[in-house]
Amino acid sequence: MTDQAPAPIVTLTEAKKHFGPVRALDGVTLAIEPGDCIGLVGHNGAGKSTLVNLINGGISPSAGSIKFDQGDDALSAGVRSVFQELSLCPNLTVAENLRISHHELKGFGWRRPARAEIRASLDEIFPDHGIDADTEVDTLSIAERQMVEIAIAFAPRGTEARLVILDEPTSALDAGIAGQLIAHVKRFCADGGAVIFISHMLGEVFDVASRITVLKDGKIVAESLAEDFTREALVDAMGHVAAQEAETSGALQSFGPEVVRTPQGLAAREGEIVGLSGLAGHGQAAALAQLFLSRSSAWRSSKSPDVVFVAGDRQRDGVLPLWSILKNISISILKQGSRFGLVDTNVEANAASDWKARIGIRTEDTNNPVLSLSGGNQQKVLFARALASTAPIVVMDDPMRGVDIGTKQDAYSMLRSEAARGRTFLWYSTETEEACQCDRVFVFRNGVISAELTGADITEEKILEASFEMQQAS
Amino acid sequence: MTLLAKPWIWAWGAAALTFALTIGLTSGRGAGELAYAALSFGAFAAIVGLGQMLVITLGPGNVDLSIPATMTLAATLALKAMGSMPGTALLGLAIALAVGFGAGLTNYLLILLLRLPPIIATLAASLIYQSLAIWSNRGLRIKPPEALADFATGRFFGVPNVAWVGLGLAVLVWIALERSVWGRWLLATGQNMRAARLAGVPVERVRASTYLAVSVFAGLAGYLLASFSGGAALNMGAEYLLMSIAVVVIGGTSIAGGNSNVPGVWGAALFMFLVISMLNSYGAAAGLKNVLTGAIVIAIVIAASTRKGRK
Amino acid sequence: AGSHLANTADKRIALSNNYAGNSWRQAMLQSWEEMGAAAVADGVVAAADAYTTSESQATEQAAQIQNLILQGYDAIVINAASPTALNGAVKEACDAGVVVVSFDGIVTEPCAWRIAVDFKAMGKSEVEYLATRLPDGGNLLEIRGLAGVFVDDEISAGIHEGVAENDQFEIVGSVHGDWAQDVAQKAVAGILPSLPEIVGVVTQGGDGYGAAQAFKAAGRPTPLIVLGNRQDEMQWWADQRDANGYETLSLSIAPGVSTLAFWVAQQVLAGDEVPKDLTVPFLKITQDTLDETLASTPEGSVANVTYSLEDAQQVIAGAK
Amino acid sequence: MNTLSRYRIILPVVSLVVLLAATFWMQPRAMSYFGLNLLFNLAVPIALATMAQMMIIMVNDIDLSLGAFVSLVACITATYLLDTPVLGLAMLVALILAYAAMGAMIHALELPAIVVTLGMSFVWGGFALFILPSPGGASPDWLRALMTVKPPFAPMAVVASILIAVVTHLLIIRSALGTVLRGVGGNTRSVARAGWSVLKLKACAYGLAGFFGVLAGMALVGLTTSADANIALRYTLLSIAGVILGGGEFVGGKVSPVGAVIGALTLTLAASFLSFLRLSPDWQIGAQGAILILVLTARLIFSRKGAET
Ligand SMILES: Nc1ncnc2c1ncn2[C@@H]1O[C@H](COP(=O)(O)OP(=O)(O)OP(=O)(O)O)[C@@H](O)[C@H]1O
Ligand SMILES: Nc1ncnc2c1ncn2[C@@H]1O[C@H](COP(=O)(O)OP(=O)(O)OP(=O)(O)O)[C@@H](O)[C@H]1O
Ligand SMILES: [Mg+2]
Ligand SMILES: [Mg+2]
Repeated sequence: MTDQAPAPIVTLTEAKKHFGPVRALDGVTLAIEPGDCIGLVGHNGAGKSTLVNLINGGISPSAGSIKFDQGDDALSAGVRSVFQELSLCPNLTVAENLRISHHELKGFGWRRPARAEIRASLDEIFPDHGIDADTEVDTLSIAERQMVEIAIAFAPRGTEARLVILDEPTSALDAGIAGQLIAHVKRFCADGGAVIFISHMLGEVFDVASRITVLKDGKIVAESLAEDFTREALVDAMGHVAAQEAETSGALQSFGPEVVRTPQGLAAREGEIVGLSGLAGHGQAAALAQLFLSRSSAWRSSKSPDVVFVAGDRQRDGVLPLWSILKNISISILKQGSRFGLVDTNVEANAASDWKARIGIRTEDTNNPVLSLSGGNQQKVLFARALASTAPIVVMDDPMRGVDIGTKQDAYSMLRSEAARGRTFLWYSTETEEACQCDRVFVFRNGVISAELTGADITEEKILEASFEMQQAS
Repeated sequence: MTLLAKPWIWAWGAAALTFALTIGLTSGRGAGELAYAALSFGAFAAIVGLGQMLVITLGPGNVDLSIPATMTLAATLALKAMGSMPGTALLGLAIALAVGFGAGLTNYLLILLLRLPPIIATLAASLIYQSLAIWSNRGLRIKPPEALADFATGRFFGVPNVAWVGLGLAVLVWIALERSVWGRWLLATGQNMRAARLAGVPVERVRASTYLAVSVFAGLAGYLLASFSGGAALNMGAEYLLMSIAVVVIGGTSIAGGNSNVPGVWGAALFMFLVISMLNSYGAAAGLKNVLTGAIVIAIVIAASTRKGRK
Repeated sequence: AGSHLANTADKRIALSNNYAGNSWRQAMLQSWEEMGAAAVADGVVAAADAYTTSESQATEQAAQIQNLILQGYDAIVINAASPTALNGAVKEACDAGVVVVSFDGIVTEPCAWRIAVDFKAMGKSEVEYLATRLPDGGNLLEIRGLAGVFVDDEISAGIHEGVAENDQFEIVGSVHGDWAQDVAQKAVAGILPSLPEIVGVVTQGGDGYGAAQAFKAAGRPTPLIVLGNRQDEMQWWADQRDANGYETLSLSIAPGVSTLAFWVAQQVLAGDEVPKDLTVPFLKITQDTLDETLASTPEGSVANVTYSLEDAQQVIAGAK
Repeated sequence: MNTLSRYRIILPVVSLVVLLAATFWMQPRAMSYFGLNLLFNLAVPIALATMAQMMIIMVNDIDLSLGAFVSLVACITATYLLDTPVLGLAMLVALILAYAAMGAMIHALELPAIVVTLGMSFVWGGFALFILPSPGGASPDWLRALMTVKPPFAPMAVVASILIAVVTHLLIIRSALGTVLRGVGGNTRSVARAGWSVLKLKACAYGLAGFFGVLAGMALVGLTTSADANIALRYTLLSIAGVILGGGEFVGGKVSPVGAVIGALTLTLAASFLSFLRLSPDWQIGAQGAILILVLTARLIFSRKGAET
């Protein structure tokens, strides 16, 4: 940074946002200057997404002020956002989605420049992306959609981006693509752009950020240059006990009989944690969905189901948005204690309060609507829903998406203890680190299993090796 | 202000207001008669409305447009089978319910197997039911057995028997929705069918039972209406197409699914009868009557929804 | 006439109908089918097919008429959903050389023949009948048909004309019963509580029984209700007559007028000179003819008359 | 590549072609300039109404008042537009604005469109009864001339259908504004976040629907030469069926104008096809339902194929 600091692009002064009694943001003062790359971290519900929404004008502050150096609103100040939940129009093509954000594109023959612009942006950030500008978004995988959204945020769109806010942009990306994004962010900031980078993956944050800001319960509790933080210090500041390295499970454990075997080759034994890995969008989710659908019925339901599902794509596969937290948790265990087909509300309430405590859902009352929870806490609700049932097999479709590091550690140990009690887990994760915690890993490539790894073979290198086409094969 | 936040209060308020306005015309005379008529005729709308509500709760795009045809077919076949003979009332009821069951099953199978949008599937099927009704009886009007007609037009504790049936059904539906496992499943399916399926809800069973329920209710309504008005007619259900949807939405059920409202259906059913009676009593011409009905319906929806938003 | 019958042996006649959802229309279709089958068997015409759409929609009927033109019928007999909205299609038929005969619901297109019922006179004669029965006059309730339909407007206009001429009567309430028993019953039940004493009910036929039910449910004395021609109405009338000497009148159009239209079309095809505007009397049932009509009406159906070639020739001669 | 969306347009085309072939086979006379016009001319107002419905479905709403609205327009066209053209035109413009206002209100107050339009269907119907208590009126001469014009090579009905399809395709699929409007159906929130006024966009979509509704009513009068208050009530359901038949979906902004026009033609043709079959009158109504099911069942085959690739 030079001595003559340039004017901040956006300045927040004592910004507050309250949702009823919830103090989502409780007085945040922050200035972002050209060239800044701020890593924003914090536990689930710390207020990160709320901060993003305040800056880009999605919600207005309860108190305090937000000022831009150019114009009155985020758009005219060149502030762009990539939101935590995907926000493209799925019925439009990639190029048409750019048009939505690019108001100047109109008139006869607007398509050609639109195509060129999005293609250039994609090429720059994600070389070899393989995305055609004329495909409809709903035919793309989640990872590809995320890439398109990021590309649109960085595209010139007539005005040039000055500040890009990325709210958990890598949660659906695999390591390789996430690396490309990080490289681009670094380039962008070096050229004088500013970025706010929100992630629960501290490695990434350290990698990309020049400055790190820690939010806790709506307040900034630590703010400093990235190199001044250690991983432990950061985790401490976020308010969680430093995570001890989860030791990889030895091959000593003995598992029960085989309980899952699919025609595709996926197998699992009682008490085993089986990981599904590989690049995003190579058929893992489909394999899990198929497994779940084949072992459960759309016609019958039983008190003790065979499998339960933990969704990663909350909006699409998990949350029942009109309901309270309590009803969202109890939907899978309604038959427990029910008599004459009527719900036993006691069983229900007990399960909800039990799991709220065990898994640490941040809410005062489980009768609050589920949508009042932050993204990560909604994910915990889905965990609670699955684990509250007695099903011996738990199928998890990237369930740690957007879950903070402290909660993750809790979840890992909970998985371990549930597995020790004889439950079987099938766990698809976009993070290789997580796959390494499993007892057995199946790596997917192009919709088929390309490798089965066990014990000491489960390493990042081996997984990556199996994920990519062999270069030398010819 | 919690009462004002209840979505059904608006339908009941509107019903009370129209009642008062009508009776105001005669300075109180005829209040009993009007209430009795409203309960009688409101019952038919309420019965089909309860069924339609269950379907609408299943989520966007779910609606049963075959209600009128199912009513007609059930009534036609039931009255033909009874042939005005004494002691056949239960046989007729069984036939009407069976016809409803069959129609519901057909609708559901069209939706499931041919993956037709429900709005189109039920519309197309209803044309077939209508043809069946024409073919089976060619519009001949057969009188219900005497005892059945007496029951349908009779009263118990001053309340029409058909209204008792409608009230009983409403209580049943309320329990099913608010207290039963099936109701939770239905509400979950209505919010997000895919998420519900992945949470272990037997969504197809829920959908099937819902489409069966609405048709069975329609069959029952047809049977009662034919007994009430002295025989089945080929066009007897026609007005219950829009009516069944109107009472559901005026009653405060969310059209987006996953949220339903039993008391509102009854309130709206009474209101829909009373508003026409009021406009008739004030001598409104057909055009004015329609314009006012439409305007009042929209006003209620606006009142109910802005209240909810402000909460 | 014999040669006329033979002249049309290779001609094909179609019936275009727009609604099949009540017993009157069903009886109309039935009369047509029975008579048509006989005429084809006797070699009078080559075909007499019936076509129907639903919901009284003029647009669908217009499309249907266009299809009938394509199918090459020599004559199309129409009960029209609208007196004017089919004119485009009727004109196309005439231009294609097709004979068009309209009845009951007639069309105004000049190239078509019309077998009309004087609906206005029918409405007026209801009031005139009431004037003979209730010389002191009093309050009347009017039950109309389906709003926006020609027949409804005509009958209602006739009734109001009658009331204007007989100022001892006043219409204190008016509801739309859509020509359906249950709709009429509902509408009457809704308006009755706010009405003073009613001495007479003027109807458009088919809704008298529903009105009677509503009066009974409200616990009011049964007024003088002018009835239509449905069997259940007449049965109710007969029952009341036997119980308490109830006396009234039934005015309607016989559904068999479709057969009259058939013969008119046949006569036109045979080359007879037929005036464009014909009138058919409405069906009137009085206290004296009640038993006789009831005996000849199937249960649940409507009172009917089937017309023959001679009847048609008589009507044509009368109009010349 | 994108096979599914390709199939979306193939299906309506195939249904129409099959039905047309069957019709020609049963009634060779239809295979002529004159015959095609008779088969399809009443499909023109239905196609226009289908376009109107499509504008609403495109933004995730549904319009239950369309039939009543088209009837009202027909009544105005056959009376005011004939007698006092300036007043008539002003009324029609006011109706389009009323439609746009209805869209704005639905969005601003977050009302369910299905309920508001259900209510509006009574309102439009009531106005229509005011204007024409009993059937009547007449078509303005220029309108009649326009609807009965005999262009060379192809009959008016065919030319008009192609014109409607091309214009709406350019408007909805190709144009920059149409893209944003479809975006509202796909993801309202992201369109709002990109700085658009969803209120204005919805008003625009509804205004377009009103515009096409007006065209439908006028075209109808040009063909029938007169109007009544109930003349087009069927158009509500026909237009919904047309949009779906044409490959559109109720939610998500997925619509196809070309498909929808073909859907409207298919529906009209299906009715004609049935009358050529000479069924007993008892079954004529039911057969309409059966053929609707049959045509839509073809969707199943195509969507299966689409899912496989
Ligand atoms: N619309 C709302 N209504 C009520 N409470 C809300 C709303 N939006 C957010 N909150 C609350 O505000 C707090 C901050 O939420 P926010 O989404 O900003 O968290 P976050 O830091 O992004 O968490 P995560 O990492 O889980 O995404 C949470 O307690 C959340 O429950
Ligand atoms: N409930 C379900 N019902 C039917 N099909 C489902 C269901 N859940 C998932 N699927 C199938 O799974 C697919 C989604 O997973 P996809 O094929 O994109 O897996 P993936 O390649 O592992 O994706 P990603 O890694 O991006 O999550 C859907 O296209 C669908 O075919
Ligand atoms: Mg967040
Ligand atoms: Mg998060």
